[in-house]
Amino acid sequence: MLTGFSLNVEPGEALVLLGPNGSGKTTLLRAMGGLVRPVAGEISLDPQSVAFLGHADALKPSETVEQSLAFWARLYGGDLETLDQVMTEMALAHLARRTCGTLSAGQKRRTALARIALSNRSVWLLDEPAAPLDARSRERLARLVRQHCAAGGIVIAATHVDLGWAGARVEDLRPAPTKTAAGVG
Amino acid sequence: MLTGFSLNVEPGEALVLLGPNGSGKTTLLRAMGGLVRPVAGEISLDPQSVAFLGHADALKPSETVEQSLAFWARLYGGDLETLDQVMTEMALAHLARRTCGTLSAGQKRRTALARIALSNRSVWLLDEPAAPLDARSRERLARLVRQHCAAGGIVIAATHVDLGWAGARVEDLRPAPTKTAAGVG
Amino acid sequence: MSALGAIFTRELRLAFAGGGGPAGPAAFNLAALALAPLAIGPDADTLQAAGPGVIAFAALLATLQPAERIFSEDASDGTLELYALSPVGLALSLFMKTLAFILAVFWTTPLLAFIGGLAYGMDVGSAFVLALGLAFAAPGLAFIAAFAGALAAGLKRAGLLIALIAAPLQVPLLVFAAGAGRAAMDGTGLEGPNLMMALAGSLAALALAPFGAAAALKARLE
Amino acid sequence: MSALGAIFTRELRLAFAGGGGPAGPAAFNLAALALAPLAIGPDADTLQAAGPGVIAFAALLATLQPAERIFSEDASDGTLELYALSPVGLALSLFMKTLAFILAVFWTTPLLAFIGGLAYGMDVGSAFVLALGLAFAAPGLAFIAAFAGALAAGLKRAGLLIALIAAPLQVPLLVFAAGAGRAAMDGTGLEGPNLMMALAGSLAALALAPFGAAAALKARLE
Amino acid sequence: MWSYFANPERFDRLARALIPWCWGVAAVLFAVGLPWALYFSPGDYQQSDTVRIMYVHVPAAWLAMFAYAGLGGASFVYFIWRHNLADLAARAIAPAGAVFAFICLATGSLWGRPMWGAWWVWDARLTSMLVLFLLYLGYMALRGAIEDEKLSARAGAVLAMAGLINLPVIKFSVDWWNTLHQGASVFRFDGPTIDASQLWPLAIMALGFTVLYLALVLTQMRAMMMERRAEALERRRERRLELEAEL
Ligand code: HEM
Ligand SMILES: Nc1ncnc2c1ncn2[C@@H]1O[C@H](COP(=O)(O)OP(=O)(O)OP(=O)(O)O)[C@@H](O)[C@H]1O
Ligand SMILES: Nc1ncnc2c1ncn2[C@@H]1O[C@H](COP(=O)(O)OP(=O)(O)OP(=O)(O)O)[C@@H](O)[C@H]1O
Ligand SMILES: [Mg+2]
Ligand SMILES: [Mg+2]
Repeated sequence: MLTGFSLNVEPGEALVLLGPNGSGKTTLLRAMGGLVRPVAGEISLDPQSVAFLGHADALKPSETVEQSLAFWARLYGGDLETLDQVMTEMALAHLARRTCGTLSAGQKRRTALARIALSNRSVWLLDEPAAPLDARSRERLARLVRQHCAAGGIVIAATHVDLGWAGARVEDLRPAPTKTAAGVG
Repeated sequence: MLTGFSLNVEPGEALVLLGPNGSGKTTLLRAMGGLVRPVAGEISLDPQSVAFLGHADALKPSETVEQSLAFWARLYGGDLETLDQVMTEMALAHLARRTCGTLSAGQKRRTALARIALSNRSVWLLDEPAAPLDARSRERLARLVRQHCAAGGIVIAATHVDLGWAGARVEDLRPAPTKTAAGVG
Repeated sequence: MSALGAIFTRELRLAFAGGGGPAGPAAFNLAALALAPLAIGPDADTLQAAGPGVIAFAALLATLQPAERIFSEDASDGTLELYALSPVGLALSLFMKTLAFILAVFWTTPLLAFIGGLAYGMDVGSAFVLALGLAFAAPGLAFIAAFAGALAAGLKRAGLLIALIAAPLQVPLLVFAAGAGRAAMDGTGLEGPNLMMALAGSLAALALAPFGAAAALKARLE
Repeated sequence: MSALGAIFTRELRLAFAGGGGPAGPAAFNLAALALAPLAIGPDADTLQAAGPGVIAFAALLATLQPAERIFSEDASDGTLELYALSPVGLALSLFMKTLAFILAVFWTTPLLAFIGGLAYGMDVGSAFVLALGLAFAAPGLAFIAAFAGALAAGLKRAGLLIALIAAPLQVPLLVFAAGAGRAAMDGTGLEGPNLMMALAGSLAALALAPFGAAAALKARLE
Repeated sequence: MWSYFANPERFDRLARALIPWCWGVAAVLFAVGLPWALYFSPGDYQQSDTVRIMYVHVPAAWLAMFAYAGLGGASFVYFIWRHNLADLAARAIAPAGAVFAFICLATGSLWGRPMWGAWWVWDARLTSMLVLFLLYLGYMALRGAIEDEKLSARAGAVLAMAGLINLPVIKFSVDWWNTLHQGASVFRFDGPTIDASQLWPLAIMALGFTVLYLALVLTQMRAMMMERRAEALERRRERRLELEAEL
């Protein structure tokens, strides 16, 4: 799929992966998280430092927003003290007691992003984080990413929409006929 | 959910629905297609003139792109003669014999849009048609919409991303405390 | 080809390509027939007496297994909306779909019943009557299962809901199909009425279930 | 609360809230118990002889029913990825999840076996032995079903695949549980060994199945 | 008439007035009926004191069937006219009916032990009651599985009506099943011709069960209405918070 590719990301950096449909962004992100084995090449990134957001939101219809966030924060060793603050930042405070099954597409995505923010992981891998978000929510996401990078974290996002992340590095994936080697450190 | 809303669309018009997450765009589109009953208010639109594209692509993993398009075109009374042409327009010609399960997110969306183009219906209701599309595919979609409107059709799309539809009317949904009445004709 | 024909052939193709045609339910049916004697024990008389019942029961269970998938996929991937907006309409589309599905998947049921009957110690004639009874009952059983599948489409634990909803409704067909086999085996001469009742029940299910299924799925769309 | 405890309580909550706890499988078990005699016929001797087997078989079928859902939802909604990347890891997460699920869902099995035993004409003592046998066997049956569920997660016709994969592995447990009940009923004095074997098989399944399940799901992720 | 009572306000007032009466009348009827049935009425010459189970068993059986008719009827009304109250009634009736079916099964099986020497016999009547119990369970499981309230109401209505069609069918088919097998040890109940000394307490108990059923259903309906109102308030709070967040 993806060939002739080498990537090196420094702490504090945000990286936006662009590329036409079918260029292998999803595949690359999953490989970086250790969720698929790369066909060729190698990836030097500890899966235990990764917070991953795929196309799906991983929300259970019967759980409330607050229950879901609290559970994952606890499992990933995140700081439960900041739960309320993160919910407010992602405009979820008024939905805290709603079950996830009744949320709209954008509300679900915001909840999934709040989970990432609460994960206490340094590398965020986000596949199309903003597709269903409205303008204000995208700003909220950008603020989150800015804070994370300022604290020395790494954010890698695949997207087709403008994320509006000032200062982010942009990498355009285009098929080229050589070997893959993606290293993140 | 959605209140104080009245809508009138003329043949040949393209309408873009904007609005923050949770403002009821999905609900409104489904109501216009007769797929949900509006809580209050009325909708004057014949479901038999509607082609609908929801969040999901309605593709079967085991079917090839061509089989799927041919089937729906036949069921909806579309013109099978134009099948190849539409596939070329949506850059699907090289994927015609791929099974839908192996497509990337954007490739799936393009297939679903080709189905709409082949449906022979005058009103297109599109929920987030472009979220996973790259820039070139968005242009292709815009061209498709332009042609449809030029032929007297109606297109109504809910979106958070810029569709780049020159000349489209834009309608912003915001909650207001009165009754719903949406009429499309 | 008409629109109905197109739906029929497409769903036939999907049932074979995506789901493997009759392989799954047939294998399940076979597994149930093979396990039951292990549970019931090796006593030949008990096995023979229980035979027609166990075989009809296994056939019923086999109809429940795929019921979950018939509509839940269409409900979650948006196909249902497309059928509902098509000129054919939801009820007829689903009728054709279910028909294609049942044809593709359940044509092995009478065959397995015949073989199973012999394996459980029935004579050839009674095994044949039992197979005939199941040939009559199977479409009805499958349609009722499909109705339950429509009600449960896309829900959690749909499989269990389906069993719970369909089982009470399938009781008469089960009773008559097994009854025909047992009547033939015991020589009570009542296999005729039993077969007739199985056929009648099946036809009634065939006539009513699609409307129920369409109503259930329409409710889901709204 | 530790991470493992958090997974356990969460999955317990999800099993009760989203799936209704034991209601579904219990109802399915009950339906199977009620339908089997309708198929087998009302002859009291046949019913009594077949009783322990039919009851154990119904319990086995009830464990197969929810197996499909245990992991397929987690596979499709992305939860599996999150568990895999968590500090606890996939295998342990799934072990806790399965344990919680089985506790929430299958505690009614021995109860139903006892009531079913009485309904099929067993005396109180034998019915109790049968219930004990199923109390021993049920966790093992459920773990094997969960393993099959992991292998089939997200596939088409997963329910059928599960039946085919799990059924052969469940046979020994089925035979011993039913055997204990039958031994008590027939007074052969062999209920002790049968119960011991059921317990041993269950423990073995409990020790092995989680690793198999994790391996299967890990393969799916990659 | 339907639309008259379909008004939630009016129904609420009516229910609030009726509920204490129902509970009160049921209590009085049981206070009279239970001692009469369980103590003062004569034992049967064949069945001695076990006959007293009848005073619970038979009303429970009647009400289980009556309640299913109510469930099907309410579902039909909801399905055609979409009156929310009809759905509320259906949801309230189901657990009550299931409980009565369960009482009938439990008492019947307790009775069967001394009378037939078996807890259970696969006889037509018993089996059809078991199937009815399963129908209730299926209905409740379906309602419980669907989160969306409207959806749950419609799917439930379809199922309840389907079960209604099947009710007589079950009866018939099971009769068939019985008469087909002469060899079977089919239980024949040539019960005692009911005498006035038994008929009176039975009638009082049946009436008591009926009023109890009404009380259960009305109370449950009111509870669900209040729950709904609480949810609406929660929604409004949410909206307010959201608007505040927007500002
Ligand atoms: C679990 C076991 C039993 C079940 C499920 C059951 C079920 C029923 C049902 C459904 C009815 C109402 C029939 C109708 O009104 O059409 C009924 C009535 C009755 N049952 Fe049972 N029954 C059971 C056991 C027994 C036993 C053991 C006895 C006594 C030996 C008994 C005696 C009666 C009597 C006297 C009636 C009233 C008949 C009448 O309407 O005249 N039942 N039972
Ligand atoms: N199982 C498969 N068999 C064959 N080709 C596959 C399979 N899975 C993915 N592909 C192909 O691999 C390529 C890369 O897919 P991927 O999903 O990574 O793209 P993407 O960059 O995420 O695209 P998009 O922007 O549309 O989401 C696509 O051309 C896709 O069709
Ligand atoms: N079953 C439900 N119960 C309660 N509220 C619901 C339910 N379904 C949707 N909603 C709410 O209705 C509102 C409108 O939802 P809708 O999906 O139409 O929004 P949308 O405009 O499409 O949003 P997005 O841009 O995020 O897709 C949201 O606030 C949502 O949370
Ligand atoms: Mg992608
Ligand atoms: Mg939406």
